[in-house]
Amino acid sequence: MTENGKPTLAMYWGASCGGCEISVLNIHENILTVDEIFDIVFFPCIADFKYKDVESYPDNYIDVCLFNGAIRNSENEEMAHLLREKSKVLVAYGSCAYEGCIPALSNLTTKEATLNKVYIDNPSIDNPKKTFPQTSTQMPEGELTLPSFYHTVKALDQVTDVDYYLPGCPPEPPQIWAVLQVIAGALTEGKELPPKGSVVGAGQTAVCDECPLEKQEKTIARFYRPYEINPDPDICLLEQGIMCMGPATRSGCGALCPSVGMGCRGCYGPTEGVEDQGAKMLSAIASVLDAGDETMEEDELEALIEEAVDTIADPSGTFYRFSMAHSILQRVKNGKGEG
Amino acid sequence: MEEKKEKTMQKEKVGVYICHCGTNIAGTIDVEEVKNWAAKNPNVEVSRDYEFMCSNTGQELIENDIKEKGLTRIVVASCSPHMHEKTFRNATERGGLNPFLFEMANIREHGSWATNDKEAATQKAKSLVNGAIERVVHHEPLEKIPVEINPNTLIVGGGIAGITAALELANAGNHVYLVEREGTIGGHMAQLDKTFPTLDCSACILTPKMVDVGQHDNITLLTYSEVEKVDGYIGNFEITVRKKARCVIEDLCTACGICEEKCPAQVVDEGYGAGLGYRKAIYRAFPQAVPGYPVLDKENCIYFQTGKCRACEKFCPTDAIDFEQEDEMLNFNVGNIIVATGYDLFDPRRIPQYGYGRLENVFTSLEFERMVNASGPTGGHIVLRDGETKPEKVAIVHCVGSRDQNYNEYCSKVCCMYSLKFAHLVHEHLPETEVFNFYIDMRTPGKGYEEFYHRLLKEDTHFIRGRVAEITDADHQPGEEGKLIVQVENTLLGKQQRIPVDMVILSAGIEAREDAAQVANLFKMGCDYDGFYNERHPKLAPVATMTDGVFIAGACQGPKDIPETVAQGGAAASQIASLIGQGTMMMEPVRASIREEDCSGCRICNNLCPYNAIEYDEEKEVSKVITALCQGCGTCVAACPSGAIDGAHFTNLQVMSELQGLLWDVQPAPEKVTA
Amino acid sequence: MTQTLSARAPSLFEEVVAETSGLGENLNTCIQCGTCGGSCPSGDDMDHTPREIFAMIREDMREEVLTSNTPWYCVSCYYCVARCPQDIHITDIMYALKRKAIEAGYYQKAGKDKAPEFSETFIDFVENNGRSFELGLATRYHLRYHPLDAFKMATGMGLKLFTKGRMDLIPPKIEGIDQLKAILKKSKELGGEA
Amino acid sequence: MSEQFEPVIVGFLCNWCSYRAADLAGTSRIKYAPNMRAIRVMCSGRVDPQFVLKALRNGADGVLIAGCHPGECHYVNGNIKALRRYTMLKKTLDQWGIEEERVQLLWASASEGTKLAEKVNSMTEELRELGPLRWHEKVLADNGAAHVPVKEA
Amino acid sequence: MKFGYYPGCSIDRNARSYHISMMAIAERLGLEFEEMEDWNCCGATEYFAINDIPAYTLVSRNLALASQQYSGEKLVAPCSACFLNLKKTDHVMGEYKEINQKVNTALEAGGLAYQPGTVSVHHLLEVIVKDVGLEAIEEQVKKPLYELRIAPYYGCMVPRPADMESFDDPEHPTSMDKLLESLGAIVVDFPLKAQCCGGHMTQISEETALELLRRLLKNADDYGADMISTLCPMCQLNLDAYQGAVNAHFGTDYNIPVIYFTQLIGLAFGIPENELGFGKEIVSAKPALEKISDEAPQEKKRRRRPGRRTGLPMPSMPEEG
Repeated sequence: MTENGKPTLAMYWGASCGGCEISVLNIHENILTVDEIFDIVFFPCIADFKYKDVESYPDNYIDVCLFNGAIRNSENEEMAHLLREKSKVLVAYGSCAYEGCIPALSNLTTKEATLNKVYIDNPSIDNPKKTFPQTSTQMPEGELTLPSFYHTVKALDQVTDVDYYLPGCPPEPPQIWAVLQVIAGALTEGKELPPKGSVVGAGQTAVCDECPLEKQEKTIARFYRPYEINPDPDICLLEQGIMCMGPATRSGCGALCPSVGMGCRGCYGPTEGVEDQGAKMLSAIASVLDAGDETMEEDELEALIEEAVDTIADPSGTFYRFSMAHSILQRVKNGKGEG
Repeated sequence: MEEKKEKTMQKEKVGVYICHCGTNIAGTIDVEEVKNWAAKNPNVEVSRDYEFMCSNTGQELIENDIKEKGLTRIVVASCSPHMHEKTFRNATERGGLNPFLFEMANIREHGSWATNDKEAATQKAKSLVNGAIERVVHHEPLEKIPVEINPNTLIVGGGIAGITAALELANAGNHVYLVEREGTIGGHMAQLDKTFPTLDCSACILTPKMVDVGQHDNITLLTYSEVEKVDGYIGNFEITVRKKARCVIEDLCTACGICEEKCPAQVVDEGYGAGLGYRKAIYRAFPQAVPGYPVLDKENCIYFQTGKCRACEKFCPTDAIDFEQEDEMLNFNVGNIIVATGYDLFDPRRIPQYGYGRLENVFTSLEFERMVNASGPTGGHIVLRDGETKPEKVAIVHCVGSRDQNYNEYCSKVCCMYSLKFAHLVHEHLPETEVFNFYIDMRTPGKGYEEFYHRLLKEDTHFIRGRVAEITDADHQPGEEGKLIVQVENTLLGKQQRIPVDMVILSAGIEAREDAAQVANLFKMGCDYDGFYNERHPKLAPVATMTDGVFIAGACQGPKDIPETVAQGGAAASQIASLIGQGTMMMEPVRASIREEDCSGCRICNNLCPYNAIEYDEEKEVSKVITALCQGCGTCVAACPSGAIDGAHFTNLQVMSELQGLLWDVQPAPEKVTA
Repeated sequence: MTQTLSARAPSLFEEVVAETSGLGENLNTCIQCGTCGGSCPSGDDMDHTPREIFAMIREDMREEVLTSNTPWYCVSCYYCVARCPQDIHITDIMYALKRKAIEAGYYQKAGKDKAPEFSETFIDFVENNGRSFELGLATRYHLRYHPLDAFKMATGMGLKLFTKGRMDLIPPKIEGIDQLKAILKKSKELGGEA
Repeated sequence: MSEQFEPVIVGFLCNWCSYRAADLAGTSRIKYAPNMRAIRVMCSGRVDPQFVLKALRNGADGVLIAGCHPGECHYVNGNIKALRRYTMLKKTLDQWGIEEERVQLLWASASEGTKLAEKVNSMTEELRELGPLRWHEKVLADNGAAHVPVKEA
Repeated sequence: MKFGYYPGCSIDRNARSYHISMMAIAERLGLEFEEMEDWNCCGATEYFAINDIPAYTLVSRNLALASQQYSGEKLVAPCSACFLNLKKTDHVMGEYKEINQKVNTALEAGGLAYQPGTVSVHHLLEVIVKDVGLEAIEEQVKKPLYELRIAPYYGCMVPRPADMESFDDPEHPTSMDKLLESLGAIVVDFPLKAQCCGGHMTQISEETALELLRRLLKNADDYGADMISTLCPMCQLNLDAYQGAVNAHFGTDYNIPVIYFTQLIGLAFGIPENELGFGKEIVSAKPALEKISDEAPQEKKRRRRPGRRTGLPMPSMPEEG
């Protein structure tokens, strides 16, 4: 808290796209209220702060820190620890900080492969000397250092203790505003905060709960890629063979994607009490696959199922698009797996 | 969720009991070591080992510890839960705990008996015990679910097993639906001539019972019928039966037999006649058939094949013939089911070197039964295929298709005895004729059986110990011309012998019915490798099956002789009678349930349930489980994408905890699990 | 798996199984039914039926088994194998017994010394030429071991075959004979033969 | 035990067929690799892919899912669902570079004790050849901080 | 149709007529048999008696060569012993790790390797009956073998490849019966059709061999066979060359020619005898061949066993419906 008695707010990004920052501004005029309530003490995206500023703060100086982005390298982790130290309430803001999100898709391959893709094997790259970033380079002026690039992308709570999770890629403005109000209420009027560790700004059940489309019993013969089919706008997309992560994804977004005919991508992460969103969705989908029955010969049965399963182009990419870092296995086995 | 959290918060007091099972476990597993190691687990209050945990003293150990040490959870490491889970659940209950707060670690069947490596066995035992401890901590008290028992019973198969069971239940005042595939009840027993070892006439003891069934007020007899569909669960099965068109109007038919007499179509009687005799296209299997009215066999009926004839119709005094008759579908409900579908005789054509089908004077045991039967095609005379010549030498070959990995590995159990019976019957009918019995081992376990063997020894039967290698008509040496030569090693002499005979009887073994697998499916039973139906427990539950309310009796469960078959029929009947007596039955509470507040109504689970136990509530837009229909398989639990379904006693939390317990020695620093 | 091995010397049964490289493993499941003995076309000439031999192997009657003529009368017609209710590879066991008898130098006692000699002569040709050679085989074998038969052979049926153009005069030889020799040399080391 | 690597296999056995098959193997004193640790589930259809992943994550070198033969499921077709899930899971695990030998499906009826024992033997052999999986050490070791779940239970 | 061809040692000389006739009918049936290069002896039944690993290895060299020389074509062996040794070795290598591994180590020494299951071995009869098929045969028949009574003799090693799935019944094979019937011949129901000819016993214990041969000849004679049809050089040699010895030893006077089934097919195709290797047999086929008539016989080709059909019904057999 600053002299003027205003609670302090910080927002910082790890490995992220910046969308989360935008989403904060996306709460429209409410941003002014935020500015009234809070003193912003660290927010590199909108105002000039330096690490040393943060380092200079006493512990718990920051009342609320919205940390977005995943932990991709040592700098991200360092900052996570630093901000934890300096913050009363640390919020994992957005899917990256919450469960790895898009950056964590690189857990589906190896560090080497990733760097190779970025610095060598890429049509838009011209790097004949095959120069790779080095963590330490000796120059006449002295040693230059870069953060070390991690093998496995992690979520915020995998490197430090987190108070709340605010899912979404990015989180939806109304949800953000609601959460900020609760926190502000607690800080200024001493209202009660939700129990530590809770997921805030989202529902408890799955997206289907909010989804307007009509749902029937499900048997899915095969899946279609979005370009292969023109969905009926009123019927559950899954039933039409369009992959939709809705059933395994936490509600809170208002089922935006399905209601416009695009299958849910699963950005709000697993529902309450589910550990591995991907595995759960995989299990659900496989269960309702309309392929083979008990009367068939074993090999015929297996063939049919193989065929149906193969209509899902990239299972891990589909089921784990946002939750890789928080999946049970967290990453692929070293070596293979450029899936 | 919330309350579950609290549960796991407060520390449980677990009692661990390691059983020696004499040396069965202690011989391979260091029980002492496991006990002490388990004691170190923070959740464990008491850890003991004992000679025999299933003994009264063993069970009392548990009861007292619960009372004195205030245990809240029990783990017993001993045999398979399929042996003693009930025992220890009861002990737990007597101690004052809910029986489901108990978990069993199977360190005998899966441990000490499966390896000789003491070290490995002990390590494995630790894992299994640890898994049980970590699991039991998360167990929840469950209450059994009561189900009403419909007092009617379905019995499938009208052989001696089905007949016995039907009469038992009916006489006790319960209604029975007896469904038989053939036109008459009686089964294989009706085909037999005499029964070993007493030699009383099979028909004479069977037909009275058949008549009782036919006339019983409490028995609905459905012959020439097959069960098409079985829905529901114990206490309330919904049955659909197809009553095949026999082209005879039962109410009008007086069973006078004129149609049969007038029918011009001669057909080889492959069914009841075992292929040795002929019958008509409209026929009764035999004069004492129950019910008495005939069946018209369309494949062989001249009218159905050529459109002409109708002789039976012309001559029927009561106009009971109806060519247009169609299959009928009957629906009814029952509380329990007995499957008593019997057996098929092994087909000796599968053993070419025995020549059946090629060499005309090679007969099957069933053919011979018909032959010696006074009502059979030869009027009870033992003759060669030509219908007149009396054999001077008869060979009886044991173990045809049995005790042979190329066919059936098991012993068919009855062949030795009926082969002895055959030998005796030949002696009786043709005193001059020599009889040779070729056997591997003479198996005569049973009351009066060995004595019967001795009797045959006295009758100067030639007993040659040796499995017949081949039967041929290719003669090598003088004396073999025009004979069937049985080539065998006489293992008692250690010499190869070629024995010329006139007639060979193949004592074919007993096989599961051809369609056993489909029938098992229909009633949701298990089949063993040979196609016989699986009993619930090989020793202690021989007529129950894995499916509550479905029982088995007779040879469909495995080779049996008549006394055993009758005993099983009775046993199944009395088990059902006691269920009917209770009126309600307590079902295991291992069932699924959906947490409404967590269900998003995605409807993934809706048609996963094989018992249609999941329904969708259009109002609340959530799915629900109909507890009584649920059998607790947990498929829906595994499928629910938002983890909103709990499988009682097999929750994610419980299984995951067990899993982590099992992996105590290889996993990273212990983690907490989320349900 | 992690079975503890017993210290005692291997029983004849174990040796025979080992000699078949596994094919004979279920010999101990023999139920002494005599199907083999009953099926054997040359059973009359055997001093023990195969079934007896198996019982004797189980009882470790080494000398009796290895001096028996039974294996030498096996014509490998596979009737016993096809019919054995326990699916025992009897023919291969008979081959194994022949090998053990030779190894133990027992086969002369079997009174069937012709058999191994014939086999060995045959194999000489195969190992040196890669092909067998009836005339050479017959004559050399007879000359070496049974001069009188050789005479009978040369004048009798051998002559007929020869005149019918059914016998070679020069042994055929394969090109890759060196390769074959190398392979066989290696295999003998593996097969445990000196 | 010998020096060789002893893989740890978690077996999910269905209550009616494969668990009994394992019982039968024991009752008939068939000796087989002691490397499998069994978890009893009512039906192979209860096996949640999360269980399999969890086993691999927590140090197991392989997972064996065993159920009744198609058509013999005590719950009619739970095993068919198991097969569908298994097929899809396998495709995913393949993308993740996890060798197919590590997660296997077996149909074993209550009478097939030998079959089950043989499977455990062969799988143990295969895993010996593949070597340890031990996810936390071998895969997450470098910078892979232990997996902290979403929320404290 | 193209096949790999493993002739086996005896084909070169002793069983020349088998080879000649095989090639002659192959032409008519549009079959191509490409002989394996530098194949070696299969070891017959002898090598296994001395040392099994070398025995398997000897055979496996051929399998290894075959897997190099052919691209998936079936490998055909006309000789029973060769057929069995090739097929059995492939099978055993597949079933028994230890043997497979030893054999391959040995093969390495010669720069070879063999993966069990890669070569599929078939006997000539199987190829004729299964791959070519009886219809195709019947089409080619120009001069049916009417009235010629033939005893079909299979011997042991073709119908009984131990525990490997056989293309015909191991106890009571019928494929050659049907083949000969399609040539118009009268096939006698020959109970000993799958019995042993004595194999190498002729060399080792003549008495044993002669007795086995006598049984075969007697049985064929009892059923009034004009000739015996065979599919194996060893069987042919024993039955043919030792028939005199049998007669001498037992005072019988059998005079039954023993002819390769390929020669009979050729005959029915109208190929001249001299192009089919006739005349190489020791018991001359001439008298028998003269019995062949141009008239289709009245009598039912496949003679049923004596015995009236008046009495009790016979059990139906699958193929007879």
